[in-house]
Amino acid sequence: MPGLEDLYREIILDHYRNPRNRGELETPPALRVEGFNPLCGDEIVLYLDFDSNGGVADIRISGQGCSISQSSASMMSAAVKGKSVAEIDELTRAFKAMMSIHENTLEGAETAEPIDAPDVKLGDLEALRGVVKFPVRIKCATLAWNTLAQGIEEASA
Amino acid sequence: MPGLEDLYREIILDHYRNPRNRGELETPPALRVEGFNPLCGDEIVLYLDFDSNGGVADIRISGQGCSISQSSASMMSAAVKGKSVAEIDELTRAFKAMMSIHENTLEGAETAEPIDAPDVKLGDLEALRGVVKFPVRIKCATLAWNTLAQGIEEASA
Amino acid sequence: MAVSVDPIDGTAMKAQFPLLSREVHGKPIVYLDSAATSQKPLAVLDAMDDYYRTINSNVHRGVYMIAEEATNRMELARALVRDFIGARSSSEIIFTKNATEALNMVAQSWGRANLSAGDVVVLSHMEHHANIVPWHMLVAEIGIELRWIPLDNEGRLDLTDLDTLLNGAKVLSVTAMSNVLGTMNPVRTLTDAARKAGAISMIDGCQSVPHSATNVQELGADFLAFSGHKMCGPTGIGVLYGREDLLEAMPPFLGGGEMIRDVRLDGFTTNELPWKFEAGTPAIAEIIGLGAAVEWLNGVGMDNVRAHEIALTEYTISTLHERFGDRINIHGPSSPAERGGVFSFDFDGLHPHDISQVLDQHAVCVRAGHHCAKPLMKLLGIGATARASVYVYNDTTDIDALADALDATGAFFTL
Amino acid sequence: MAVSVDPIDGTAMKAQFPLLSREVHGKPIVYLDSAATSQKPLAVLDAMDDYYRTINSNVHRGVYMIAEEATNRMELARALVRDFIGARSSSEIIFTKNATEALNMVAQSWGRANLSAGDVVVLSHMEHHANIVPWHMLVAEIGIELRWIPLDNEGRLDLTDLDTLLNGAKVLSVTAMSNVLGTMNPVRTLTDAARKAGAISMIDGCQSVPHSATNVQELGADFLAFSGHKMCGPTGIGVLYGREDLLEAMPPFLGGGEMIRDVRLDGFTTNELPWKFEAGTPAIAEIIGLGAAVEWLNGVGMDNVRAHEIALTEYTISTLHERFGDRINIHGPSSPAERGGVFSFDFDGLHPHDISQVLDQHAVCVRAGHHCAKPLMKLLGIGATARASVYVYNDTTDIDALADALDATGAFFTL
Ligand SMILES: Cc1ncc(COP(=O)(O)O)c(C=O)c1O
Ligand SMILES: Cc1ncc(COP(=O)(O)O)c(C=O)c1O
Repeated sequence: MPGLEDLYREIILDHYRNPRNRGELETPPALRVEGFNPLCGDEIVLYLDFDSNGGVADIRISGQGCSISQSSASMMSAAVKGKSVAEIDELTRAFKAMMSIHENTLEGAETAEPIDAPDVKLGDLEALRGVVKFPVRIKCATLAWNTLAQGIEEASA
Repeated sequence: MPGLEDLYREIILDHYRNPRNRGELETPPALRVEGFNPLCGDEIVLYLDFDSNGGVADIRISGQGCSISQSSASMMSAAVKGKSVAEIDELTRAFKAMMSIHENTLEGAETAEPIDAPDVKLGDLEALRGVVKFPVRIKCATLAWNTLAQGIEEASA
Repeated sequence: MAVSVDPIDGTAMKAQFPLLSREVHGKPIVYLDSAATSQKPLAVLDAMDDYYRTINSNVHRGVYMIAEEATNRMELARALVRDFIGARSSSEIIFTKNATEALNMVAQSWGRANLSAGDVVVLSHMEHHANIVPWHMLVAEIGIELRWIPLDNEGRLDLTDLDTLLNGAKVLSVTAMSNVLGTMNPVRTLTDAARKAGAISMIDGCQSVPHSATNVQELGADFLAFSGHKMCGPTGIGVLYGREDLLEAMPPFLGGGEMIRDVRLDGFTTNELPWKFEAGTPAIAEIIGLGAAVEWLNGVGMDNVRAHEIALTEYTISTLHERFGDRINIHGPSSPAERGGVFSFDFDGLHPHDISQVLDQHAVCVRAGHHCAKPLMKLLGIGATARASVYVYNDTTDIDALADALDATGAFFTL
Repeated sequence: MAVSVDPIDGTAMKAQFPLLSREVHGKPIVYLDSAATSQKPLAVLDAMDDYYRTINSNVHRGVYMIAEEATNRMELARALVRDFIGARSSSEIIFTKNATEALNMVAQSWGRANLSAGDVVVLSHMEHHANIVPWHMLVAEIGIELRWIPLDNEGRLDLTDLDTLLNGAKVLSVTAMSNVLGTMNPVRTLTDAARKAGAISMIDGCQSVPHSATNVQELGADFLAFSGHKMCGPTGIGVLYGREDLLEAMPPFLGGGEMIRDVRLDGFTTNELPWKFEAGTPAIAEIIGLGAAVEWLNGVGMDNVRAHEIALTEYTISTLHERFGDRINIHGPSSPAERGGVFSFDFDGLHPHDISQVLDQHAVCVRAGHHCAKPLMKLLGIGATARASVYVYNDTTDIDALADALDATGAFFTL
C-alpha cells in the first residue's frame, strides 16, 4: 500500500509552493494554449515563445491545479526552457514512459508491455515517479505535458 | 400453485377447437378492427355490423392466437351478438372485473382495491376466471374485448 | 443553535451496509461521498442476488413461471417507485439507465418534437452537466436559447427576475437540490411560475429524492428525473417520471423490442406507456434492486431520513467552524433547514485533490473536483472544491473523523 | 450423422449456475431460453457482490482508494471486452445499457450526422426489432430508404442480389445470427460487400458473441453491438464496438457528466473516447459483472462453447425428429454447422403460448411469441413460434426433458 510520502516528495511540495516560470507572456508573439483535466476541472494555460527552429525559447504558466499538476508544470517549464523540439520530444517521451506504466495498466494490465524509454536525465521530474502508484493522479502529472505537446503541434501547423 | 386444469377448462378447449362466429363480414357495411397482443404477436380481426342504435347486430372473427385468446374471442362473440351498447358495456365491465383482480396486482398489489363489478351473468365466460392465476395470459383473454371496445368507439366517433 | 432530534441510531444503521464495515489503510472506512453514489444495504444486494439465483429470465414475453415471477417483481418495483414519489399511475414511471438518460430523454424526445429555433429553455446556474449538456446539444441542433437563473451570495436561486426569464419560455429545467452547494430549491414556486408562463417544468431530483419525501403532485413537476444508485439502489438504473398526457404525446426515444405494438417492413406502432420508452431488455435485476431500496427507505421513513440529515448538517457545520474557524469556508446556505447534507468546502488554501488524497490516508472518502457543475464553479471563481456528503448511515463519529483528518491534512502540507 | 465431440461436462457446468439447481412445480428446472437471456455463473454474481461490499463508489472522479479501485476494475473489464472481440483499443469499447441502445446510438448519432433523404440502409428479413425500429425512426425523421436482404427456403440470407441491394447504400446493418432461425450469417462476405459498395457495416452480435469466438478484425465490421445478459453477464449492460475513426467523427449521443471535457454557459467540448459516449454514472457493477463473465467464458474457451453447442444442436434436431417425425417442424438451416442452438418449432398445430404453458408445468422453460422479429414471422406466414435455445450449461438431459414434455403437451390437447 503506497503511502503519502511516495506521492508528495519534498521536491514536489517545493515546486508547488514556489512554482517556476509562473505568469504570462505577451500574445503574440507568444502562443497561448489551454489544457483541461476533465475529471477534476484543473486548467492550465501555457504561454510559449518559440525560437526560429521551433524550440521553446521561453515559457510561462498560469491556471490552477493541485500540487501534482502544478509542480509537474513547474518542473516541466524548467526542463524545457531553451530546449530544441527534438530534445523536448525526448524528454516528453521519457516522462510519459515513467508515467505510462500505469496508464497502460488502466487499459488492462494483462497486455501492458514495457515502454521503450529514451535514455534521458529527468532530474527533478524523477520525483514524480511515485505518482504511478496513484493512478487517478497520473492525469494531473501529465496535464502540462499534453498541453505543451498541443502547443508545439499548433505552432508547427 | 395453480395447475393446468385451472387454465384450460373443458369449455375453453371446446371454444378453441370449435370457434363460434369465425369468418369475415363485408366491409362496408361492416367495420373491421384489428387488435395486437404486443407481447406475443397474436392478432385478432373483428368484423362488426352495428344496428341503428349502435348495438352489435352481427360479428365475425379472424386472426390467430392461442387457445385462451381464441376461446375468449369466441365466447365474447356469442355473448355480445345482438346486444345493445349498454348491455355490451356492462358485460365488458363484468368481464374485466373478473380479470383485473390480477391486472391491478401487476400494478402493485398493495394498492389493489376490489373492483365494483356489475351484476351480470357471464355464462361460458366464467370459465376464463382461472386465467387470473396466470398473469401473462390475461392479455390473451382481454385482447378480443379491448378490440371490441375500440370498434365500438370508432363506430360512435 | 438548537440541535434537532435525530430519530436514527447510527450504529444499528451502519450494520446494514456491508461496505461500511471494511477498513482502508488499516482504519475503518468513513464514507462521505453519498452525493456521488450511496452505499447499498444488504436488503438491496439480497434482492438482486435472489433474482439472479431463483428467477433470472427475460420479462414480459415469457409464459413460464420464473419469467412471470420476474415480470411481476419488476412491475411491483415500478409500483413501489410510483408510490414513493406520489405518481398517479405506473404508466408515468419510466426506467432509464441513470438520471442522465432521463434528462436526455426529455430534451431529445420532447425537445425535438416541441422546440424550434429561438425557443427558450430556462436553467439555473447551479445545474449539473446532465441538465446542461442535453440542452446545449439542442442549441447546436435546433437553435434554442438558454437562459440562466442566477444565484444569490449564499448560493440560493435568485428569483427576482424569474418571471422575466420565463417570459416566452417553453421549458424550465432546474435541480431540486444542488449537488455542490446543498441548496434546496423552492420547487413549487418554480413549477408554478413555469406553468403560469406556459412552460413545462422538469425537476432534476437526483439529490432530493434520496433524501426527503417526494410527491410529484405537490412539486407540480411535469417531469422528474433521478438515479437509483444515489438512493441505496444499484448502478445502471434511473427513473423518469412524466405526466401521462405529456408522455402519451411524446415520440419514442430508443427503438427496439418491448417498446412496439407492431413492426412491419414499412413502419411500426408504439406500445403503451410506460413500455413505449423502454426499448430492449430492461435492467431487470437493477429495477428489482431499486424496488428493494425504495422498500428499505420506506421502512426507515423518509421523514426520519430528512430529520437525521438536518441534525447531522447542524453538527457538521458547527463542528467544522468551531475546529477550523477561518481556515475553512463551507459553500452554500448557512441554515440547515434550507440545505441538504452536502458540504463543499475550501480549506487552508489547499487544492481539493490534495485534501482528498490525504483524507484517504485516514480512510475518509470525500470527493474533489468540479462535481460536474463547471458553470457553477466558474461563478464561484474556483476550479474545484472538496465535498463531503452524508446519508442515512452517517453519524457524528464520521464528522469527527473528517475533522481529525482535516487537522492532519493541514499539518501535512505546512510541515 | 456423425456426432461431434463435446468438450464440456454438463453436470460440472450446471453446478456453477445457482439458478439451475432450483425446482419449478416440484421438478428440477430445465432452462431452454438462453437466446432471451442466459443464466449467470457464481463467478459473475460474486464479482458484483464483491464490488458492492468492498469498493462501491463512483468512478473516474474520486481520489480516494476505493474509488480508484472501482475505476480500475471497471476499466479492466473494458480491456477484457476489448480482447474478447479483438478490438484494437479500449477506446473502441463503449458501454451501453443493452444492445438495443448500442444499435440506436449508431442509427441516431452516426445516422443523423451522415444520412439524408433518400440515403439507403440495407437490413435483412431476419432482423430483430432492435435493428429495425431505429432505422424506421430515421425513415420518419430523415426520409432514408430501407432495403431488405431476402431469405432462402432454409432461412438463410439469399445473397444473390446483394450487390444490387448495396448499390448506393450508406449502411449495411445485419445480425450475425438469427434469434429465431438460428442461422449464422456469412458476416465477412457481408462486410466486404458493404465496404466495396462504400457503405459502413454494423453487425448485431447479440446471438453470436455469446456463443462463438469473435474477432472484429476478421469480421471486418465497423460497428458491433451485443448485450451482457445473454453472455453470462448481468442485465443493464451492453456494448457498442466502433472503429476508432468512426467514433471520433461521430457526434455524442447523450449529454451529461463523464462525456465532457469542458462545459460553459455557452457550450461544451467532448471528452476522449470511449467516455465521449458514456454520459452519466456508468453501470459500474454491471460492467464489472460483464468483465467477470468474459473471464469466465475465456476460462471455458469459446471454441469449446461452440463445439458443445454444435454437438447439442445435432442431438436436439435428431432427437426431436426421431420422436415426433412430421408432428414437429424446426425452422432454420438443417445443418448444425450453419446454425446456433436456437430451435423455433411448430408442434402438433398447437399455439406456442399453449405449448409453453404446458411445458412450464414440466419445469421446461421455452419462449413463445414473435421473438421481436415480426417481419420475419410475417415472411414465415406465422404469428409466433415456440423457441427452445441452449447454452454452455445445457446438456442432452435437457433436450430429453423437452421431448418428454412435448409428448405430454400433445397428449394434453388431444384428450
Ligand atoms: C438478434 C438480437 N438483436 C438484438 C437484441 C436486443 O438485445 P437487448 O434486448 O439486450 O437490447 C436481441 C435480444 O433480445 C437479439 O436476439
Ligand atoms: C444534481 C445531479 N443531477 C444529475 C446527476 C447525474 O446522475 P447520474 O450520473 O446518475 O446520471 C447527478 C449525479 O451525478 C446530480 O447530482
